[in-house]
Amino acid sequence: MNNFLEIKNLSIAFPGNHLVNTLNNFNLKLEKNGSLGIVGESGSGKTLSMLALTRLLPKQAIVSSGSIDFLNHNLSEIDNLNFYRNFSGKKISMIFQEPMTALNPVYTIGRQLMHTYMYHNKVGKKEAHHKSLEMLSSVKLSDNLERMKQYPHQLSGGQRQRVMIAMALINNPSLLIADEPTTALDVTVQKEIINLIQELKEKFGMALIFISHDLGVVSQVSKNIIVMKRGDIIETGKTYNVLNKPKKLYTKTLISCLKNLNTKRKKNQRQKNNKIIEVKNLSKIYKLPSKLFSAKKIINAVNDINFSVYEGETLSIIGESGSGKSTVAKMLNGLLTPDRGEILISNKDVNKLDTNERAEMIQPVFQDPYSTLNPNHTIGYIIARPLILNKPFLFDELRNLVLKTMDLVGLDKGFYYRFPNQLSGGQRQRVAIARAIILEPKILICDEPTSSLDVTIQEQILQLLKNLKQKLGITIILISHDISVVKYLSERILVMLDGEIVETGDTISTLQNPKKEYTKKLMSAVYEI
Amino acid sequence: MIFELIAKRLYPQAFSNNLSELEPKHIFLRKSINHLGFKFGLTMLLIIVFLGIFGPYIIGISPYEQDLTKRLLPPIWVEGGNWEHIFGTDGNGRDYLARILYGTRISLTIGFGAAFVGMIIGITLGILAGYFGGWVDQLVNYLLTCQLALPGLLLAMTVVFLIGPSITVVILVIGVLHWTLFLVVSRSATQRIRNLDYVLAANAIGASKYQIIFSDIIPNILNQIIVIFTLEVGIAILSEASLSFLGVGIQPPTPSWGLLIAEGREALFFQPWLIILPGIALFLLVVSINMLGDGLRDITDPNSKIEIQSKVEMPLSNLKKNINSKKN
Amino acid sequence: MLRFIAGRLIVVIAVAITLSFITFFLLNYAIDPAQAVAGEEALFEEIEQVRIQYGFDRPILERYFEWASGVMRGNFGESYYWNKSVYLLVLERAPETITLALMSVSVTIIIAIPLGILAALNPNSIIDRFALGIAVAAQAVPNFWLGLLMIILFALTFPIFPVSGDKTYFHFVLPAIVLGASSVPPVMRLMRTGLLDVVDSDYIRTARSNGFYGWNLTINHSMRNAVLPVVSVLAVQLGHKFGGSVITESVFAINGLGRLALESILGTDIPTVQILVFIFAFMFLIFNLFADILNAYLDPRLRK
Amino acid sequence: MRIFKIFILTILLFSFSPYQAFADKSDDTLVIAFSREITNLDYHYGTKTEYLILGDMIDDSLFYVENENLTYAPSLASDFNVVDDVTLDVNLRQGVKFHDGSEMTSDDVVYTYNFIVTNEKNRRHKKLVSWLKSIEKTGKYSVRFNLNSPYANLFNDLYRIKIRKNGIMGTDGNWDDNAQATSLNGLGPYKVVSFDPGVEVVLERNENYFGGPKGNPAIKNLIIRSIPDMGTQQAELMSGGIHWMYNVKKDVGEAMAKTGKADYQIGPSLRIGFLVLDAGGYSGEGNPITKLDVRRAMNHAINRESIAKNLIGGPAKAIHTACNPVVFGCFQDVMKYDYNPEKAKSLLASAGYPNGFDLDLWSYRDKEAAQAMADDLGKVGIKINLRHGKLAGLNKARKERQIRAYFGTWGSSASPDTATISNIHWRDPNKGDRNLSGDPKVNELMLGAEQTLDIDERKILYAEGLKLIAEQAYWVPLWSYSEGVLSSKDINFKQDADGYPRIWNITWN
Repeated sequence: MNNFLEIKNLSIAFPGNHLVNTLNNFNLKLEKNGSLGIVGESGSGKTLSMLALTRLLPKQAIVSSGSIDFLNHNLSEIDNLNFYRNFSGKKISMIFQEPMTALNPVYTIGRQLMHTYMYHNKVGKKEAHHKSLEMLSSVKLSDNLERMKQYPHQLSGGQRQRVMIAMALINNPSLLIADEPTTALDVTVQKEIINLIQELKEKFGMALIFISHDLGVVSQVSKNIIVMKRGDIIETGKTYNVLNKPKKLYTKTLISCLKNLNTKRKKNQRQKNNKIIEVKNLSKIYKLPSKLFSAKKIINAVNDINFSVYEGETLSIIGESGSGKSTVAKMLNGLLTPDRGEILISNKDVNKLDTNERAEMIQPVFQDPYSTLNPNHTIGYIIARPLILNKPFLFDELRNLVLKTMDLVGLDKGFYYRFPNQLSGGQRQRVAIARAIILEPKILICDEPTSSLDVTIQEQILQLLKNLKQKLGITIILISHDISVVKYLSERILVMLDGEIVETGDTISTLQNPKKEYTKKLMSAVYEI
Repeated sequence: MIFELIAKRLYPQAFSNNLSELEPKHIFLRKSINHLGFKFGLTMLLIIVFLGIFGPYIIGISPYEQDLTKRLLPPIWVEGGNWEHIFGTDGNGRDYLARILYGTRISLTIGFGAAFVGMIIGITLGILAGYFGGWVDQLVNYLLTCQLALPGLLLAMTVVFLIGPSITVVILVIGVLHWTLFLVVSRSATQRIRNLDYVLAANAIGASKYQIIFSDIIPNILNQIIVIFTLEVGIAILSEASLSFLGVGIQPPTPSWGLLIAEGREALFFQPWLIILPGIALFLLVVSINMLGDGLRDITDPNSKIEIQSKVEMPLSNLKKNINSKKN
Repeated sequence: MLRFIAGRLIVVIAVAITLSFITFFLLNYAIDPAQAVAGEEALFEEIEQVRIQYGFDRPILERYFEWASGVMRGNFGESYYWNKSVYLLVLERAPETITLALMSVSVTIIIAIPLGILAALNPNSIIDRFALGIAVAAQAVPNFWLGLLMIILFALTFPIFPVSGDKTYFHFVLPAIVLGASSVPPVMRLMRTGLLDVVDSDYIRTARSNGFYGWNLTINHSMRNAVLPVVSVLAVQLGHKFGGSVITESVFAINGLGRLALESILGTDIPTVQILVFIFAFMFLIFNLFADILNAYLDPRLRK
Repeated sequence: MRIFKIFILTILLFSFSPYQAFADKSDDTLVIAFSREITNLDYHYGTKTEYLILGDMIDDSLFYVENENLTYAPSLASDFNVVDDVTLDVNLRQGVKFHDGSEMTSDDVVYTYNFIVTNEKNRRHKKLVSWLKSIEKTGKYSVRFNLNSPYANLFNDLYRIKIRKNGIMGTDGNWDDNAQATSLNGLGPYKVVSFDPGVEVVLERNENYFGGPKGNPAIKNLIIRSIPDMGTQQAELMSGGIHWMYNVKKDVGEAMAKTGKADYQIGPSLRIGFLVLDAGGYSGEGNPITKLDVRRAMNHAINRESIAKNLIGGPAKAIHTACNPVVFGCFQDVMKYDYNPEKAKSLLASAGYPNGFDLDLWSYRDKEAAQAMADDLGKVGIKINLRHGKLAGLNKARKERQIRAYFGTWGSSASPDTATISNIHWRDPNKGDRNLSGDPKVNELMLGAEQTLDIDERKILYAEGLKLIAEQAYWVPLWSYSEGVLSSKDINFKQDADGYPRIWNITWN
């Protein structure tokens, strides 16, 4: 009972799963002002344990065993009313992943902050207003009087997350739980938010539990670490010890995956191959339709860019969301028509290509494994469809070709008659790759092919892409915001910001010695172990 | 229970315990078995359809046979009723049970017919607008606004004036007035799907617009369309009843329920069964169709929270202390 | 903002014109206007005389433009059937319809909103089932049937309300319930699913993590978000109700626009029907626009 | 939130607003219901029976049809003198006052008739006085009518024209049609207190009424409400909201009487039902209806007695003539077709239709009877496709010559004379679309009877005409209707022989 926070043997189950616990014998100890990181892939139960602590578990969840001691209270003996009044928001605060949706869109920032303060402290509006302003400045927001009158949608993602932090800290909690607070933010903003959290932790003297899927980030923030997988704690201990002397296989794989991705590779010798793609003065403008109260908006998604891709190389286009990289990818694929400029693939304008001709030339792999496959088609049909459409007279050979390709991407034959919903994310992404390569195209455009996947799966998919490139000699254009993925796979990179190319060059040298301010910022935001 | 047994017999593989191995239709089956409203609606609808098809043959009385000396006989549960005419007779001495049973066919024909007409119009426009966007979308939107602003009943009356009433005309008129929901749903679904990666992928592998529409879009909006379809069947049945009630729908002596209610309206207080019986029939049919539709919506909604598992198999002893926070 | 409203108004007018054009054609083909004026006992020569005198022998397009320019100048024409200017006729009948519309929407609000809230706060409870039952039933009950049952029940068996008429507001209670009942299902469902979505939303999780619970959570943090779509649907429903309810008004002998429309159609009174279709369409469109503006006003995300 | 508060407040306000107490015997107020709307107080601008009833209460005319023997009696006229076939002198009652207190003189009568004749807009009434050549004032209380030609139904038309006060409708060339539409300065036994178009008319007894054939009403206040739904009317009657309603079907009336809440009277009506057959082949030459045997077969096929007795009830009877047997000139000794399906079948066979044929039968009222007839015709092989709809649809189809047979009814507007039905239905086919006989002789006989004042000559012409119609089976005369009235136990209402409700005769019980 001397601990600040101790969770013992916490197990949580959901009905309908034959009592398979989604969280199994979870234990945790945290001292006052301490810091703890919980790492795990999606479904590992890392968030669930904290939701149980803050009593935010989904309704159908059943806590089947366990006890929680916090500040010398046995929380299981405290009824909900008491808990809401005296603990949540007051002693324990939580910040969440999605700053876009975590603030109420119909109330001003000021109202939300003030309400939270007034609710736990019997104070007047004036004082609450004053306190809110103070909190906003402590999370380093400016123009705070104006800010108070603004609505969440008027702020950027980083600003919203700051407001969330201000709201969480407004009642001086002794424990802050941060659930993936930076995952949804741009790389450059991530760093700022993490620094802010660390700074405020010291300033307010509170304990911090930091939940993340990113081992790098967690190792940066917390002294202790818990590694979780499928509801079980795999390993726990001091961060340094766990990282350097992992005891369990899973932790080892996790670390090696990260390290693999980050291995410093030798500078590639550029083979002087032919230009396979030439992009000239490419521009794309989006016109957002005028809505009530707002006039038409014009966005220069891609602004007059030029670049070339050589046969057999892997080129990465890197940039944050909104930089125009996906627009470029879609235009390369002919899925969007450029407003100006042209794209030549093997000296032919991609928009003037016959669709079948184009299909045999260039194929895409998309980000989201859940929407990339038509849920009504079987895997076999999905992979065979490019052949059916482009080479209609294959008949018997068709099945063999499909099976061969499935084998190539590491899919079991048994999946032939399955439906997408029966597959895991990684398997779906393999199907998507199989569909893309079955026509043996010259170019593969991978738009964030791994960013929705867990780290271990991510590594496997990247490995697959690498192998395919070697076996088939395919040219790959990789779109990503993740420096480590880029480093792992590509020979050349192209940094984009606001629709323009900021920097381009050889991967290793560019990343090691970035010339432009923006590239530097990007690089500094990467956490390494 | 019966549902479960039949389903288990037909699709044993749907009851595998490994949930990740279920095909889409198996998931549908598992979910529907756990949806009480859906089962109830389906059962009731099947019974009503059965009665509509075979009922008139079972009782063996023609709904058109008149006997003016046996007018307005009360039903069996009212004093003076007899077994010869279980639901009594109407103002022309026709057997009311036979007329109500036969009316099922009229309601179903018109309900399904009109909803079908509406569906064809609605999804054609909806897919065109959703897929092509731009001026096509704007044109369709204009049509939609026109249709929504149209005082349907008045127009239906005028049109029936113009052409004269018959079952076909009523089906067409109701169908032409009820396509907006199909349009709105299929358009927004198409808009959503056309930007999904698998449509882009289909585009990239060389599928033509029409192949994409028929192979990628229509099968994936079908779930929502079926839901709307069932709800529209209910609406169409009620519209027919309203039109017939106002005297511009189905022609006598065809026994439409709306017409029966209209005919019994004057005797409301003294022969109340004349309006209550067809009213209940109408109510039951529409309720069963609506429950079926609501159930389908719940079952096919990917975000629905219906359990796939039949029962929560949780020994109570395992429930130690529940510190789960309950909302409020 | 102004540009948007102006744009929408242009659509409103265009749609209203299209519809009036369609109805003008339909009515003039469905009914011989000359015969309608001359009366059913008229001799052929009289009908022909009327045709020439009233100009019904001119091409239909010409007559449409004459009618439309009349309406534009505020001249709604003369009703043959009611022997009166259509303008006065509509003016006379509108108050009853407006009262009925307002009261029926009030009934919808009183029934649907609390029920929807209670159902959403207690999903799968008895009250949720009850609310769902009401929605399913209200959706399946034909209006005319409900009206007759209401009269039997609340005016005869338990003589609480008058049977028919539109003398006092009391007379409007039963018809308002009948008419309001038809919009209960959509409004209640919307309220319920809206609130359910809100309860499941991230920002409510934030509020709960800050210690808010119970009614405080519902009223101060959830209601406004959930009510937004309901308000615009209610505005649309109100627009619908202003179009008058042909059946309810007839059953309860309320002398509103709906009953006027029905009797004018039966009396083949083209000018009145024509104007009424125009007004109903216009009302619907204006209220839709109003709903959009209201929604934008209430929802800060749509504001500038 | 504010919006809800406002809504709830309005609701509360509404529910507390006073709710009108029922009018009844204690305040000498009678409430009656019409199912159709009164939109205009001026009888000259209305066509429905309801206007006729209202007109008799608030207006008066020179003559009036008496209920006892169905003859015309002077009302505002004190006496009259038929000078010759085309001249009529009328002396006016003296001291009769309009509701505003001014006295009625010959000026008012002359003005009224001149208004009717010259006003182009009111065709219906202009047509009613098409016989009128001129009217002249012959004294302060006497006028003379000069006729274009002898005209038989003269008194009926004089009854139809309500006397208006001199100048009240404007002057020639500047007639104001709406002058009396919403408030009326009449001569009748009741005066208008208030009028809400389409909703109700509130009347008060005219204490200065001159009596006349109508007599002075016993009840002081009278409210006429428009309630379109018959079910609603019944509910109002049972709950005491109204005292009197008419057009009540036999079944409803009898059932209501059984409850003891109201009295039901079912009496004769001048209304008859009939099928008009396209004997002239207007809808297509050589169609089955053009064959005499087919038409006769239809006459034999319909079981009129059964329908009249079972469906309509009361004094309703099968008829064999194209007019109501009780009215003037309705000659009864014509060829009669008994109910005989076998004969109908053999007639059809001999006409070349042994297996019958398909026929669209149009109708617009009395759905039950229409269905019963359709059933009867079906039994002999004529497969009926019933086109039951609104009158307007039927009118249009008839005008466009699409109709082979339709089920019509005619109420004669309370005028007991064959002329009222025949002058509409046997017009020259070039002038009207109801005469489908294709036989000029019918038109000649039936309308010729109106061109003379000689009663015997008229009778002969009608007899000839009706015989011809029956023999050629141009129509299927069906039955005379009956008029059902429900009256509250509080009042005393007696139904008259012509079925026309004379509201002003009602007394309290």
